Amino acid sequence: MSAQKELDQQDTSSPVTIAEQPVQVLDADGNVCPNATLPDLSDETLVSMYEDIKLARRFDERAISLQRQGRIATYAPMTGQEGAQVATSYALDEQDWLFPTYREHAAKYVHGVQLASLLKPLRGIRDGYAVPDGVNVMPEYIPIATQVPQAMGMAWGHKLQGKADHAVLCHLGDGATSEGDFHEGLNFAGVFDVPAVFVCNNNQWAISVPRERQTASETIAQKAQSYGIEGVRVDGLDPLAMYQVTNEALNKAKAPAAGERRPTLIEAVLYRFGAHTTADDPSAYRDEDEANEWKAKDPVDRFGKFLYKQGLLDERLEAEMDARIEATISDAIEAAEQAESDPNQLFEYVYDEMPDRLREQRAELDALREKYGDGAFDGVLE
Amino acid sequence: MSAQKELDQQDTSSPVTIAEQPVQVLDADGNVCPNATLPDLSDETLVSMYEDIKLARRFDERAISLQRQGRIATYAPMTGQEGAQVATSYALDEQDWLFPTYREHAAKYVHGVQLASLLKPLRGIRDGYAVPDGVNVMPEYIPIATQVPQAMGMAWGHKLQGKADHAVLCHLGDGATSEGDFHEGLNFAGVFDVPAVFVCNNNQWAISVPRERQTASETIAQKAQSYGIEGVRVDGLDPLAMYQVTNEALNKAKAPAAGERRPTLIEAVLYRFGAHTTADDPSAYRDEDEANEWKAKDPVDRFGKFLYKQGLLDERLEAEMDARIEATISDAIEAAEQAESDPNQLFEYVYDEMPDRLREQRAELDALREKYGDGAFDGVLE
Amino acid sequence: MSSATAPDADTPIEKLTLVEAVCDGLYTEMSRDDSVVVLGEDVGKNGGVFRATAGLYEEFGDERVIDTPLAEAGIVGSAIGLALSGMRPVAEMQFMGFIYPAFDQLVSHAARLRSRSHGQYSVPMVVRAPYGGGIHAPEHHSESKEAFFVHEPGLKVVSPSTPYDAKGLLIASLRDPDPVIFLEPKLIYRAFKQAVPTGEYEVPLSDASVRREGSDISVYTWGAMTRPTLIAADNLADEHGVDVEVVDLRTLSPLDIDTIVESFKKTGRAAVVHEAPKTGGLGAEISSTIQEEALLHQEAPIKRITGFDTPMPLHAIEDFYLPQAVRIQEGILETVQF
Amino acid sequence: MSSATAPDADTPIEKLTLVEAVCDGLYTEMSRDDSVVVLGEDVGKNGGVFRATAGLYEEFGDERVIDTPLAEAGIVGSAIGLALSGMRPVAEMQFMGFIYPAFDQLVSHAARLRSRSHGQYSVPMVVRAPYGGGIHAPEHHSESKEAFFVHEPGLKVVSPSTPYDAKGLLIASLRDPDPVIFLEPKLIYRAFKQAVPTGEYEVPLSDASVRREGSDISVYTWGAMTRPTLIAADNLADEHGVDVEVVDLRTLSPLDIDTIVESFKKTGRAAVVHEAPKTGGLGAEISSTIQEEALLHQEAPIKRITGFDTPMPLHAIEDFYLPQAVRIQEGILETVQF
Ligand SMILES: Cc1ncc(C[n+]2csc(CCOP(=O)(O)OP(=O)(O)O)c2C)c(N)n1
Ligand SMILES: Cc1ncc(C[n+]2csc(CCOP(=O)(O)OP(=O)(O)O)c2C)c(N)n1
Ligand SMILES: [Mg+2]
Ligand SMILES: [Mg+2]
Repeated sequence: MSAQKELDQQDTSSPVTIAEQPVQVLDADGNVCPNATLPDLSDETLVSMYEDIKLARRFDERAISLQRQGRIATYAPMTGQEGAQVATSYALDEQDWLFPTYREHAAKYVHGVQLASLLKPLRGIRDGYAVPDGVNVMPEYIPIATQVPQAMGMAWGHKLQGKADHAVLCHLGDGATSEGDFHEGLNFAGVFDVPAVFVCNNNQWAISVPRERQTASETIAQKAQSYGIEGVRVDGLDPLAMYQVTNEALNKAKAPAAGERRPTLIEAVLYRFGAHTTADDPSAYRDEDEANEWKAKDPVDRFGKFLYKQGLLDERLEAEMDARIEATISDAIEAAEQAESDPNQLFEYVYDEMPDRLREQRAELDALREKYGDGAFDGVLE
Repeated sequence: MSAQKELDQQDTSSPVTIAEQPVQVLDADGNVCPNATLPDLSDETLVSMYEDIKLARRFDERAISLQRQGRIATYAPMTGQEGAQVATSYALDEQDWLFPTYREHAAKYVHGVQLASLLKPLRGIRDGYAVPDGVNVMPEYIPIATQVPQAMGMAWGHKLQGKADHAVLCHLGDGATSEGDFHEGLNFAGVFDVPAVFVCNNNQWAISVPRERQTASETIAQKAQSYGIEGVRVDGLDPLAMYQVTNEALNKAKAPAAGERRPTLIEAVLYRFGAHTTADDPSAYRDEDEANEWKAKDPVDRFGKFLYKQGLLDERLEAEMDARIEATISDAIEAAEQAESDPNQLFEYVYDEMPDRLREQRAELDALREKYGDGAFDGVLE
Repeated sequence: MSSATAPDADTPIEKLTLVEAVCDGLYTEMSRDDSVVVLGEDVGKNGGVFRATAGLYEEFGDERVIDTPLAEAGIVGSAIGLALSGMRPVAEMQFMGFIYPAFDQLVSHAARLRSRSHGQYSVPMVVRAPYGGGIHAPEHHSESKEAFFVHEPGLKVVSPSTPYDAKGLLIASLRDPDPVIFLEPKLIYRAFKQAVPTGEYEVPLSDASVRREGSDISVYTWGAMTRPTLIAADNLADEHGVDVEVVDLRTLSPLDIDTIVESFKKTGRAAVVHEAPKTGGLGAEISSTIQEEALLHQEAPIKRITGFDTPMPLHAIEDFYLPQAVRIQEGILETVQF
Repeated sequence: MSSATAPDADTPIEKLTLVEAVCDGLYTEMSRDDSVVVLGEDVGKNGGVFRATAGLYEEFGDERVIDTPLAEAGIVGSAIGLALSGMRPVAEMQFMGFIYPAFDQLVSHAARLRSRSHGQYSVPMVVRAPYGGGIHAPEHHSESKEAFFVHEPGLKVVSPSTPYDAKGLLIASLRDPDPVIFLEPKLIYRAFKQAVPTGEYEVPLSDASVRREGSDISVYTWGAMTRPTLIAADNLADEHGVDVEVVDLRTLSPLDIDTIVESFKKTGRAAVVHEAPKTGGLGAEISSTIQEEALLHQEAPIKRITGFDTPMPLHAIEDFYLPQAVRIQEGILETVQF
């Protein structure tokens, strides 16, 4: 760059804005906020969104209880975050891709993953991750923030292939913003201007570490400035605000106006109402009063009140909904509990073609199972 | 954090400022800029700083020529960056620590490393990195940005030990800002508020990649906001501005005023006048016109003109200086060229105590050398 | 809970689990040496996700037991800096599967700063990580890739198999002038208790331990696999009259080659048991070393009884992945009957 | 320069150096398959710091030959995403010593996405890196840590030793449905030229190559060490009448165990030559495998002739670190005379 230009402050083709006040559509009582406009959603869609949010809440309760009974392994609850998860996935088109973490069960479900598939990995069965063709959902990302450069790369691939209308939506937590992969992925997104939307679910905690110990930055959205992309703060407990902001970001990603940059970092300001996972006890590190304050903004209540006020919901409809939800979840649990993993799956899909040595190892295991029976393999500690 | 507080935009104990116009003290002709104040430096210091900058320039020429003659290996020139290097090290106190990259030869020299020690590693001899006790300079960092979290950690250690007056100054390049380690280190620095100053020598190029392809951020200084620390842009070709900004940052790191944060990210806006290294040919990727524009702000000329105008320098003094510089460098080259590495150094300092297997390997090599002579080890390709 | 929060000076011995012994080791050394600080994700108020640092925050405060942002390169990189500044940092990686973001800091710097600086600087630091499978954990939570670190000169690698060793090896690691990767077999974090002295003691990083003497075959193992190996040895004695010597390596780098080879020279047969994938695992190093040093004593191929060359599976079938007593027995028998 | 910028359809064969053959391989495959893109630091306008991508930017433009920001996890992570989107990315790591920031993306994701997704997704991607010592490069520029990647199931690891193989193996890697770490021995980037077909051809990733037949001992090696090994073999034939078989492994993961063992069964003696440190290096895997499969043929300890267990030194003494012909000869003789 020329000396004068560089010294005079670099020019920016795309002025970046960071909304300081989080975008909000509904207040805590389900009234539309002054100055807010409702997103353009049909009554049907609004009601179905509510049903999915309720389903998510109920799924969480059931999963926690399954874990307590030892029927599934460690589970990461989403209570408090269901509104954001469901709303962001409602904003996706079918061809768009979703990169979830271990917490985005509802986001995956809404984008096409079967509930039973969500439960299978929790039973240690990996075929739950093998979603059908056309369901554009990646397996959950457990190593924190590693999905960010990959989501960026997939969006880049779409753009390079002239399919910029295939946007990628990538979830991450507040803790994830501290990882190098977050930084590298977002910096690439800015440089290559890819059709990707990064949703940081700032639930105020990374296990026991509070947001203000995670970074000295005032907000997470403002980190977007480092990458020359847009940052937006939104009330993550407000499903309509989440829908609206995500929808706008996705539209911009696919078809930016002149001077607009495609990528957006959305900071969803919300709260993890429950434990980090079923293995965690939040009372060791946080005050339940804090949680209660946030619970007053509960997305289920808030959205429900809105629908009642709009005349889109009544008690009969809600009871029907609850019954449907109950049945759907029970069916899923049953299906998941019937699933089994064959030990031979160990050797499958390591490579496209199984190497000789792996073939031998499979034969070795087969022979042992034959000789001693599968019972002999129970529990390494015996 | 409480729901309302979080939603209302997080409070910040330390308002962060990013200077948009780079700080400048001298104009391109060596006049003091309007509104600028000269740093509080004695005449002697100013002249000695100039001499060191000139020495750096000359060292660069000699090193490039040594490399051409095959007397040293690949060398990373600093021409254009000597002013910034010398000035930042002048701002250091003796107890302060320096974390250099492969390019900060002059910064190391000024902080106490012998010139001959700088040359030895270029001859493949590592004892050049073993600086005397009390010279607080780390060996150069080659893997980009890896020094950032380490510098942060050392500053943190000083603070935890109640020695916050031992500041750490960490150099990095513009390319380094893309690495995860940059992000993680600066984020830690902000969270733990450590006495560290990070100097990004934004020389506009990371080998062949121009600054504007490195990040879509407007400036590098503004990335400080992501970490809740101060960011400053400074004319890196202006040694007095560099001194002033670094000095202030170091003072703040050691003794912050109420509400101030200790760490600072300084963006030194400058230019790599020459090749990335002696192995690089910049004409493959950049226009020499660009370089020429920056060369008009040459730190040596500029600072020299200033000293002449201030009556601190004349031709006789400058000639004496040049002679001293020539002698100093020639002595250093001679010393470095006399140095040798014993092959047994391979096995030394891998661990505090040499493991048995290493002892055996050393014996094995010794026996071979004894039997065949060191000549038998010349060049793997023979 | 462990003695960490309230050590009892009058009782010289107490029964601790392995994870309690780790905590006690940290407590003991932090009490003695102010320069020891613990840092990592959730190690403070929360006491660590496995409670390996439980009570330390309350005892030593937030300047010595430090919750960090979620960034492993930041944790290890800053720990290197802390060590350079004269402190003795103990960095916790929450699981070994999350150590990889810090890989560069470990192999390019922690391992090499001493030699790079011609002995001028060093990095006395311990990086702790729970490792290994068998607890029905999610993906990435069951890694055992100790071989990565053994292949990097300048690092030491340690893995205890008992509470007593856990404390003693940890204290020795904390006092070691070189960086130590301290791998804790989380499968046996709470599997059993053992008498552990309350005060300070070291188990040296130089010595493997013969856990069971035997004359027919030497079986080398470490960490969580020591138990099924000992069980297999007992079974084989009972059922087949095979007399197995079990050598717990304890320190994986540098290896105690003398003990390894001495045992082999006695038995002439060997197997190695580890959780990591077979190819490129530490089993290869051990059997390769043995045949170099004692081929003339070798009566059978040295058998590797290891994880398969696949990623660690989700937990439904992890018991088929890990070397079980049944696989260990079969492997030993095959070797003995060769 | 290489044929990359102007391949000549009429000349089916041209003399290329190894680095030119790499470039030609990229050119050939990019010409055939639009989905192949090259990304990395300085691979575009600058043509790569070793000129391995010279001319490609001019030929294929900045959407297929892409200069990225300086961030290896970003490069490999985004390449994984590109592969998932249906492209065939070739990511360049400027030197193997700078691959570690991307280690997590490689081992936790590239290697595992196929198995994680139960076969639904895969990562057909090539990560190229110049590796090895001997060129008087600065620190970190001479790594040869292929063993790290061989120990991670799901990755393939390839290292050519000739221009012909470089092109053929690279094309095979680009067409492979799994992620390949393609390690280029930069010591011999320009050491010699060889006849290389201008069109497309594959050298399969499954086969080691017997470079020299012999009856007294099998010596296994790969990459840059193939040359001094062949020289040592010739010297030994001349000076000692020892008949050495030299096996160039070419693909390091999965290993061509059949060829390795077959050769050994013929000779009964073996050595492995590699640059990496001895402990935990691939030599251990090879000798361990041989004694498992062919102990009854073994007449001497399998010798590892390798880098020492130290960091790669600065260049003044690197010739003492690397296995030289003299060390190779001595090691072979010792084994033959055992
Ligand atoms: C690289 C890595 N380090 C550590 C962990 C262990 N871990 C799992 S979840 C978690 C906290 C994540 O916090 P955040 O990003 O805020 O997401 P949240 O769980 O709150 O949704 C940690 C430290 C991990 N999974 N990956
Ligand atoms: C982790 C890593 N990746 C790649 C390299 C190769 N490399 C050496 S210098 C350089 C460019 C650095 O640019 P910048 O940070 O701007 O510093 P400058 O050289 O301009 O001073 C690169 C890519 C490296 N040394 N380390
Ligand atoms: Mg969180
Ligand atoms: Mg630069």
